[in-house]
Order: sequence, then C-alpha cells, then structure tokens
Amino acid sequence: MTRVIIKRIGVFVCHCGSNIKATVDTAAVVDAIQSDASVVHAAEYPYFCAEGGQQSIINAVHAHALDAVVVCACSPRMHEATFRKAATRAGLNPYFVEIANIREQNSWVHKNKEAATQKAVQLARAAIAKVKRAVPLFPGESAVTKRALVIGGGIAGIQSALDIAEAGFEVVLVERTPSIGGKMAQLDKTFPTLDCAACILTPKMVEAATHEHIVLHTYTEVEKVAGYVGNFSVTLRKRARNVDMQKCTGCGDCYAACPVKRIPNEFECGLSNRAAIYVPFAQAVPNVPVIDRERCAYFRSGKCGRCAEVCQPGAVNFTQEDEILTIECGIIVVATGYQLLSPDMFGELSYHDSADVITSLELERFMNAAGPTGGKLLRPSDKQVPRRVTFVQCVGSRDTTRGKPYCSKICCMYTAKHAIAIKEKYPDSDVEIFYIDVRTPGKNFDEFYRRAVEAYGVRYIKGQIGKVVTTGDKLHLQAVDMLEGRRYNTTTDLLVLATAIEPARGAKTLAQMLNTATDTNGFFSEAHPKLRPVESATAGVFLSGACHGPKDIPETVAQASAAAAKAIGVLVKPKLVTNPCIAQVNETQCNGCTICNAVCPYLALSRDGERGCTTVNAALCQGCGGCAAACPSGAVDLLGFSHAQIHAEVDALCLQPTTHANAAPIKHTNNAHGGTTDD
Amino acid sequence: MTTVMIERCMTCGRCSAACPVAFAMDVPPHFWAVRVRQGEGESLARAEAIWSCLACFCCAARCPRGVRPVELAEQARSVTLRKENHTATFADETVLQIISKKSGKAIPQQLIVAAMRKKRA
Amino acid sequence: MEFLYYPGCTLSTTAKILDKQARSIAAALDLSFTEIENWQCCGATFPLNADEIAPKLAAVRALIQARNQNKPLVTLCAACHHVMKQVNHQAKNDADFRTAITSYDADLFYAGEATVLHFMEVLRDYVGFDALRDLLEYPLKGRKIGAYYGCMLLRPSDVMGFDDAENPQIFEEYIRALGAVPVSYPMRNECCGGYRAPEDALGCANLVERIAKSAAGRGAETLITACPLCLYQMVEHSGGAVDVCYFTEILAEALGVDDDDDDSND
Amino acid sequence: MINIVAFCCNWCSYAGADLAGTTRLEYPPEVKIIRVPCSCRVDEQAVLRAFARGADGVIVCGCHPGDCHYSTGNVHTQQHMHTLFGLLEFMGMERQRMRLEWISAAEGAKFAATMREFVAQVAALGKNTRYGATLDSAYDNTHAIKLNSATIKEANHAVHEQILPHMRARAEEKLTSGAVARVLAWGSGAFDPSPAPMLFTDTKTLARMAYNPFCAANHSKYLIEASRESGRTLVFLRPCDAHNFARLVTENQIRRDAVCAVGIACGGCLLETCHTCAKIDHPMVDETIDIALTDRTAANPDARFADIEHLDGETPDARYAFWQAHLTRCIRCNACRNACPTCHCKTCIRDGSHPMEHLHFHITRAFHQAGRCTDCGQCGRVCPQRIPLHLLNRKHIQITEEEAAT
Repeated sequence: MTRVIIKRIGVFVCHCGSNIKATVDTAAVVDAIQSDASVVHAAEYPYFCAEGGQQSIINAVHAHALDAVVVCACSPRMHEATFRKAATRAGLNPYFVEIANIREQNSWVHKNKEAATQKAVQLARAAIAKVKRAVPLFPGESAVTKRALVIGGGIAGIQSALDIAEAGFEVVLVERTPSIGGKMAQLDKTFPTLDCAACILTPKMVEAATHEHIVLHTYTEVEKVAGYVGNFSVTLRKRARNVDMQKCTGCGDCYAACPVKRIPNEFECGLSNRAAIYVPFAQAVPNVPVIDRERCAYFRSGKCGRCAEVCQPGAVNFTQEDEILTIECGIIVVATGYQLLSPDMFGELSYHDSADVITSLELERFMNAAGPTGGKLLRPSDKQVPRRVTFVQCVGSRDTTRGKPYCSKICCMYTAKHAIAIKEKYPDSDVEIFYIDVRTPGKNFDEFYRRAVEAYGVRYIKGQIGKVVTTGDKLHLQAVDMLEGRRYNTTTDLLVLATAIEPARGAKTLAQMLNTATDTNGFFSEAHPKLRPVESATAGVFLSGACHGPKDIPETVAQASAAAAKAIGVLVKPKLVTNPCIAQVNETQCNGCTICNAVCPYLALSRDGERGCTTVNAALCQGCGGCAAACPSGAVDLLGFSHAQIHAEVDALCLQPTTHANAAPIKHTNNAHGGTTDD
Repeated sequence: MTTVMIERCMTCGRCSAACPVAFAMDVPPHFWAVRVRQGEGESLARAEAIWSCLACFCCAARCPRGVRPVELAEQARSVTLRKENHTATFADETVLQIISKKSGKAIPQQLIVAAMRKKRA
Repeated sequence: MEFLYYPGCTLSTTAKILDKQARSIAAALDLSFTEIENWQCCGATFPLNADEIAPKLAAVRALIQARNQNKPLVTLCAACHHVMKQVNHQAKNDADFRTAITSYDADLFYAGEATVLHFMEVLRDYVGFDALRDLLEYPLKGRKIGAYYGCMLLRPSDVMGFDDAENPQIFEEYIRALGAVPVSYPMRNECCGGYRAPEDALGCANLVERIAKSAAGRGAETLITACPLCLYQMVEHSGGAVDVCYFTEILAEALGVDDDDDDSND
Repeated sequence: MINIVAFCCNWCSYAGADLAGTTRLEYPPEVKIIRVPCSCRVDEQAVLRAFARGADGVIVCGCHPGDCHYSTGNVHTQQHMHTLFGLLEFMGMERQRMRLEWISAAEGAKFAATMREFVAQVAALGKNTRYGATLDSAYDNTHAIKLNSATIKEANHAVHEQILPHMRARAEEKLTSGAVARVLAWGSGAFDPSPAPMLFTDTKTLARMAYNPFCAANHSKYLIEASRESGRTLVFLRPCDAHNFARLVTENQIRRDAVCAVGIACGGCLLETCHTCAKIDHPMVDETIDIALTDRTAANPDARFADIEHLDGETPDARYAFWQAHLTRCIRCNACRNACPTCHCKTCIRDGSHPMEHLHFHITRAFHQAGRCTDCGQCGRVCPQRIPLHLLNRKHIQITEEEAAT
C-alpha cells in the first residue's frame, strides 16, 4: 500500500442548525484548529450533510487542493457514508475522511458552552491527527464459485436445494442417511390441513433427485470445511453402499433374499424389522439399497453373499469402499434438522417399562398406511385397538432440570392432529390429553385445536402425569387435574409422549467445522435474531429449518426458501466486495509465533510455513482488530484503525490543548507502536 | 422467606401428580409455590397438607423447573411450630405415643428420631 | 481397601442384623471397616430449613473424621446415607453453611472434602459386581428378587448421585450378580410413608399395599431393601404378601457367611 | 481539570454513547471517546500511551459478553484488560483510574451514568502522576518495601553429580554416531560457579560439560538459533527448560524436528524462582535421563505468591514507591528480554522510547508474557541492577490462575 503524505487538510465544522451551534462556538473551533500547520482550510456551515454542504466540501477540495477532509458534525454512524461518498466525488480516497463527533458526544451531552467548545476542538484535533496517518484503502474483490452445498436432505434441505437450483445454480445436496426425505417422510398427516405428508413430500424428493442442477449424495457425511464465502472447499465422505447405483433397478430381490432379517428398522422407529441389505422405506430416493456392514453376514463372517447371488443386474458389490469427494462451492446451507429427545430420563413415565408407552413419532408410524401396522392403531403389547389413548405434552420441553428449557413448539399442534386422526379412524375411542398450556399461534392453528375439542370430543386436561404403573394390560396413571385442583387417577390403554425436540446428532461438530456458533441448546445461531434470521454469523453459511430451532413444516419451508434467496443473493454476484478495514501483517516484523491466530474468531489468520510468518485471508477477516492488539511485536495492524492512528488520537486528546497548539506536529516513526519523544 | 425458587413454578401440576399422598391433601403441592408467591404463605402454614407430606422428594425430583415443594412444606411446618412455641415436651409426647401404640414391636430408632424432629420447634 | 464405617442408631438397636451381615460380608470380601469414633445419631432427616445448623453437626463431625483419615465414609442405613450425602453436598457448595458451622464451633472447619459411600456403592465400585459373582459359594439360582429402593437413597438425585432416580438399576444388577432373577416393578422407587408412620397407619398401609402389589404382580418372591424404616413399614403393612429382607441378607447367604445366629431382626 | 479517554466499540458502546446524546443525558466533558471497531482492538499500548500523555483515567467499553459483534472479541478484551489493570495496580497505579465496562447500544442511560460515576471517581484521586506524563521525582525512597523473599536454600548437588556422567555419555554416543551435529549443554567457565550454555561439536571437549547448582541459564532460548543450523541439536532440558521449550515449539520459534530433546532430573539451582518451583514434568521431550531423581524437597511452591501478596497488602503509594525505586534504576540494557525464553519478537515494540517509558517497557515486557510465562525467573536473574522483574510476571500468573479458577 503506497503511503500518501497528507499535508493539506480541510476541516468542516457543521452547525447542524442549532443542534451544535447552540452549545459549541463553531467559529472558535474553526479558529483554534487552524493553528495546525496541516490544516489549510477550515469552514463552518449550517448543514454539511445537505446537498449544498456536500458541494461546498467538494469545491473546497478542488479550490485548496486538499488531500484529506475532517468533518466535525454528528456521529459517524449517521453520516460517515455520506461524507465518504462526497469525498469520492471530489476525487479523494473515501478513507481520507474522518468525522469528529461533536453532536451526540458533545453538544447534546454538555451544557457548558466553553467546555463543550474546548472539547470540540480536541475532538477535531484527534480526527485531524487520525486522518494524517490514513492510508488509501480499496475494497478487495474475491470470486464466487457458482455452486451451493446443502447439508441435510429433509424438507428444509430439499426446498432450499430446489429454490437455488431453479435460479439456475448448481446444487450439491448431501444427506447422511440412505434416502432423502427426513423426518417429514416418517409423518402420516400434516396439520392443520390433514393432507398426507408423503403425498406432498415425495414429489419434491423425486424432483430434487432428478433436477438437472442438483447433484444428490446420500449416505454421505461432511468431513471437513475449508475456505470462506464464495470459495468454500468441502470434503465429503460418501459411505460405501455396496450396491452399484447405476446397475441397481430397485427390484427388491436382494432384501427379500437376505437371511439377516431381525434388525430394528430405524425409519420405523424400531417398530418393525429390516434386513441387512435394505432401503429404509418404500418411497426412498434413491431407491437403491445399502448394505448395513455391521449386521451383514458377509461382512461379519465372510460367508453368505445371498444378495449378490439373486441380484440379476449384478449391482451388489462387496468390494466397494468409502469415497472421499471434494466439493467447491460458494455458499453452504445448513439443514440438519432435529431429533427427538429420548424419553429414557423420564423413568416415571415408564417408557422403558411398558411397550404401550410410545413417542409421538412412533404413533405417526402406527397411523401411517405404509407403517408397520398398515395404518391400524394397534397397541404394541397385545395388537389390540386401544379403547382409550392418552397423550402427555411437554415431556422434556420447558424443563430446566432433566430436559430442554425451550418450548418445542410443534407438539401442541401435532398432538391435536393425532387426536383428530384417532377419532376419525376409531370414533368410539376415548382420547385424553394432558397439557400445561396449549400453544397454537399460527394460521388456522387455534381453529384446528378447537375442532379437536368441539367437533371430536377430545378431552383436554390441564395437568401432568406424575407416575405410570403398568399392571396387566392397563396403564395406571397418577395424574393431576389442575382446573379441578386435585388429583386425577385414571387408566389408559396407550400413552403417547410428546417428547421435546433437540438438534440432530452431530450438529455441534458440524458447527465447529463451519466455524459458526450454536446457542446454549445446540441449535445453530442466526447472525441477528430480528434482522438476519436465516444467516449464520459466518458469511456464506445459511440456516434452513429446524437446525436453527423448533419449527413446523410451513415455517421450515418458508425459512428454507428465505435461506435460498439469501444464498442466491451471494451466488449471482460476479465478485464479492470485501471490507478494506482488515488486518495487515508486516512480514519483516512477524516471527510467526501465531499468538494472533488464536484470537481470530474467523480463522482468517494462518501461518505461512514457508515464509515463517502469519498471513491474513482478506475474505475471512471482519476487521475486529483483536490480532493487532494481541501481537506482541506490533507486526499486525488494522487498516483504518492502525496503531499509529489510535496513538495519534490518544495524543491529541491527552496532551494539553495549550501546549499542543504551540507544539510542533507530533513526529511519527515508521515503527507503528514506536513512542514519540515530543513530550 | 424461602430459599425455594418459587418464581420458577409454571403451575404444570407435575408435583401433585407425582406426590403419593396428594389425593388426601387439602392443599395439594401445586398450590404451594403459588401461595407463597402471592403472599399467602400463612394459609399454607395452616394447611393440613404440610403435615401429611412424606418428605419423599418425588415432587422435587419430577418438577421440570427445579422448584422443591417438599422444602416449602418443611419450612411452613417450622413457621407454625416456632410461632406456637412448641417445646420438647410436645415432641416427647409424640414419641411416647408411638412407643405406647406399638409397644412390643421393633420400631426403628430412625422413626423415633424423625418424628421428634418433625414435631419439635 | 480401608473404609470408615458409620453404623447409625438403628443399626445399633433394631437393625443389628443389618450391621452384622454387613460386617461379615466386609470381612469375607477383604474390606477393612473401622467403626467411626464417638459417632452421634445423624438425625434421621435432613433439615430443609436453611437456618437449621445444629441438627447437621453430628454429620459434619463424622465427615471431618473421614476427611482427616482420608478414607471413604460408608453407611448402610438409607437415612444415615441420605443425611451424610446431603450435609456433605451442602458443605461443599454452600459457603454460608460453612461459615455457620465454623461460627458454631471453631473446630468444625469443613468444605465437603470427604467421600460418602453407600455399602452398595462399595460393592459396585470397589469390589465390582463381576468380581462378586466369582466369589459366591451358593449362587441364588432361580430366585425371583425385587429391589425396593424407597426414597432416601435416590432423591434428590443430583445430591445422592446413587442412580437414575426414576429407573434405577444398581440393585437389579446386584441381584443378577448373585445369580438370582431381578424383578423390576414400577413402584420400586415410591415412598413407604415412613415419615407418617406414627400418625397415619391407614395411609401407610395404603402406600405399602400399592408397592407390594406392584412387586408381587411382576412375580417377586422376595424384596430387598437398604432401609430399616422401609423394612419395618413393609412388615407392618404388607400383610405378608411378599417376603422382605435387607439387601445384605441375600449376599451373606450367597457368600456363605450367614451364620444364622438370630439375635436379630425384631 | 482531569482528562478521561474512553475507548468504545463501534457496535455497542459507541452507539450507546450516541444514544446518550440523542436522549440528551448529560455527562462531564472530561470524557473523550475514541472509536474502535471492537473493544478487543484496544491494546495495552493504547492504554499506556493515554496515561503517558496525561490521561487521568482510561475506560474501555465493549458489548456485553455473548453480544460481541465479532462473536468473541470482548472475551479477549476482558482477559487483556483484567491482566493489564491488575499489573498497573500492582505497580502502584490506583485501580480506580482504570475500568472495563459492558455497555450496549440500547444503554444510553448506562453510558451517561457510568461516565458520571467514573469521572467523579477519578476526580477524587486528582491528576495522575504515576506512570504518567510527568516524571514523579517526589517519591520517597524510605518507604520502599523490604521483601522477605525466599532465602537461598541448598540445592541437591547429588542429583547433578549423578546425572552428569549420563549426560556426557549420551552426548558422546549421539555425536559419535552422527545422529546430532552439536550438543547444547552447560559448559564450565573459568570459575566453578559460572557454567554457561555451550555448543559441543567435538567429543574431545565433553569433559567441560557441567551440571551443578550454578547452571542457571535456560537452554530453551538458545535452541531458537541452534535449531536453524544444519543438522540436529541434542539438548538437555530440566523441567523449567522443557516447559519453555514446549512453548517455543508451539510458537514456531524452535524447529522441533531439528532438536533431539533429552529431559533430565533437576536438583534445583540457586535461582530465586527455584525455591517455589513445583515443575517435575518434561513436556515434548524425546527421551529422558533419570527424571525420577528430580528433587523438589527444598522447594516451597506454596510460597510462590508470598511476595506478591506482601506487596498487595501495601498501599498503592508504597507499591509505587517500591517500583519507582527499582525501575528508575533500569539502564535499558535489555538483558531481561534477551534472557527471557518467551521474548522472541524480531523487533521490540518498545524500542526507542522515552526514558519515562522505561517503566512502560517493563509493564509491556511482563504483560506480553501473560498466559505464556512459565515462571522460569530468567528476567530477574540477569538484571544487573537487581530489579525483581520476575515479580511482575508472577503477578500476571497469579491473575491468570485466579481467573482460571473462577
């Protein structure tokens, strides 16, 4: 960076109507600062921010051949951008403008005119001192890889992937399990419209798999993330399916022939079994089986191979190995979703003790026509239709001791949905729901809940269950009815627990890889809770769906599209403009000790092993300056807030104005921190 | 007045549902924190319920908010006992009562001590 | 391994058998139990009023001995165990309490440094259930035994740290190690009503009946417990629906150290 | 009139100050704000500079913990300022002149109230004369505190004597086999009590190798140069040497693969810091010689902070007098920084500064070791003016350890 010696400074003292002028003697300020030899022009004006005021600055730059401008006015948070643009119009580098805040931090907070005027002079001198040490700064540029990576193939990831792909960008969609579809694929119906989940989801799954711009990697996990917005490089581990994706026709002969059959099916919440070679569910995308190597007899003992024998296209391939892929992409969408909290820590509810105590997701599978009972609600213990079904809400939600402190948000609605669905299928059954508060904000949500009560006769009991005791075929519930104010002991046939939802397994590890934050509950943190709800704190990483917090399907889809829109906003840019106020390393001074690397929250600093010094990745650096403060030798500096500039400001503010006015300009040495010897 | 974090109670009722003897209480546990919060600790101290509490800690163990109603019961008992200035005599009477009622049987020492503790100011 | 042993008042009177069995087992397992000197009654309940200091001092004195001798303090009676662990926890975490005990008696300077163990924890963590299995002379083949935990060993679980308070397994593993079949039943961690025993026999009978029924319904022939009060309540109120004994009895039997001397349990 | 410099982060505190203005909440004009992107941008030099130029109080304001615009900047601010303010206080500066405050963009009222309070607090102390713009010649040397530093105890020479033959043997073996090109060890000087680090390249000279209670120099720093030579270097490291060695490897100053590090038992030497040393381990070494012989019986680690606590118990005036008496004797020979194994910058940030800033040099020197110093005591050992420099390091070690414990 070439240093421009700033010798001709113009100072512009704004009245801001009477806002400044009433408390600060602006003429005196103009007088006082002219004692500085570098100030070749000083002027005052009622409103420098107005068009006329800006023009007067531009004229002065030309007339007096100014190389830098100091404006004594309102807060830089207000008009710094305005005056920098004006300077640019006058042909100056915008960073040759400094603002002395003599309104918010002077005239508005002080009453004594003399003191305020004196302080205004000091603030002006500090700004002059700072701008003298300014260097021209130019925003950097970095290229954008026109490809998106979406992590997680549930409804959130599918929606984000489709939206980005529709905008014409290539998308890599990564899913950890053998099929996309996520939690929504396990559901029976969706609230509040009761349309079938599979009917609206499966077309989207197929669309994602066949879209010309989407590359799908299932059974694949993210191993490593490097790079920064516009230029991420992500390492994926594509686990060996041991079935050739190209050759397989999805006929299903292999899993019919597999002798290892009694493996609990994860997709069915363990309510039914699968073989060692399997597709998780009938509508899986891709419809290509995987071999569960830990269970497969061939992999365990080397004997078997039945699946390979029956596979006519010869797709089964025992020698296939994990594949490591590297994806270059410009942005990353995180859509890792959620999982259910295990009810095991709530032993009093007897989930561990009785087969007839189930979670709500297990109930979804029982109610689903494609589920283990073909859509019949049969209690697990005796395969009979339960006459009474009891639900309990907030199992682990709003629980600061054994569960999660937050409201899981979707349970009230899906429980109402379950109640209605059971009443529709078995009108004679008796449905009872224990709740703490029924929370139904959402379009048509409360109407839906009221319908459960009014049209279906579902009994809502404000209260909780304290103990479940199983004797014979009955569950004895020790509960309380809060509205009656007394104990309510009853029996039921089936107890459904609305367990809390929590971030998916591995979310924390992924967050670390992405160098982005999670909240105290392990959900991904947004960059700003109001204004940047779908961006993470790391540039180029966007959040989609329940990885960010509990969400229902409509909200998930809305956020997925919002994340996609934000992502597209990055991908369409030909170049990314970077903040010029970033760290800079003086390589001759740096000895590569990496103390600065450790303080950088963005991993923007790294040691160049060959040169033995630290280098700054301009695209990652956000300009906090922590590294500049941490470096013991002063080898790291922050452009725009350099050591020299801050020290010059300190000097201007601390040295007594009287002596300062007469003193020679402060000498400045090349050593950024070097002490001056003028005092 | 109390170290129990009564303001955390969200009146879910799990304490009363967990309590093995709530069915027989005039004021079940889920009212306790609320009563104290509303400045009606006096009415809790007068309730029979605080004497039927078994100090079994089920309410505290199952409370999702870390409120410990069991402690409120004991604190309310002490308030009453201290106010009425119950002396050792009262406790000793209780012990005598136990021993006379169950004479000849092996009453565990811990029961006698616990009963004294409960009834002594 | 050396331990300090705190028997407590009940084990010196009505529950001598528990004390005796434990000592024989300890001898058989090569555990050195030294009875704590000049022990005082623990108070049987842990006072829940912040301002009650005196009732906790007996426990503090015992804990100080354990700290000074650098040996774990072992208890058998559920009530003693409860009080010791509660007081230890409070001394460790509550600075006001520490100040209060020292103001009470300047010699009592204690900050929760001692380790409090239940005999069952010694069996699990110092002997090991697997090792125990190998030492049995007479494994309890085929016996169906249920564990009755009661309240005081388990709750509050963050202080007691004994096991999952709602679905404990330690006694079941112990029963399994002895060769018997553990019978798990939902009411095993519910209260026997002991605190109300003097004034409400009917209520207690009610509670005990629910527990006994739940155990019998699952096929338990014998119940084991660590608490003399629980045992008393079960004997008083269950009407003989199940056989109840101390948890040490079955181990003494399996080890063959049960010398059948009946100075005894009643 | 006093003068206050307030460093405010752009996102929270500076905006909070603006809000105080927008809502017309008055505070004294003595406060002048310098805008920084993040409070973590404020380094010790900026604070020292302010005091050096006549500021009577310095306040650093940032976002509340957890709210940092740069996610964790204020965590570093907290650590840095806590240590810096603690050091300055230790050296006799009144703590009331320094403050760290979290003020959000919404807390205009808090900003104004904080500034009012801080100005009143500093005004009550008056102008700053300590470590400030003017040399304070008025300090009273008679107040200087007498340290009751650990008295020199006997080192266990038996350990040294037992190990030295093994060291020689190992050196001979490695040099002969060509596994290493040189050996870094202590060599006896003209007099017995003056062994100094030497590079042995010839087995014939190994007889000069020494190991005794006078072996005070820390080997690790010499490895910076030695490891850059061609061929490997064999080095003998006591626990203190090894800790600094590990630090220097972590900070990329020693080429690890060029060193064959041998941990040796330590019998203690006659260094002040040895008497409170508890180190018995040898991190990162390749092999060891009889390290179990390490003898710490003469050491009393509990007394490590005795001098610090003694000084802390004094008034700020007395502490200031103590450090003035010492630090004004500094001749800036730079022996302390040359001997310090963690002082390895290519250029020193305090080079060429004003004589008054000798004081600041020592604050900076100690502050830059915060979190890195292994308490090896070399700084105090080499000072020709016998300034107890290691106490400054121990102070920040104490601060860091206390912080870690909370």
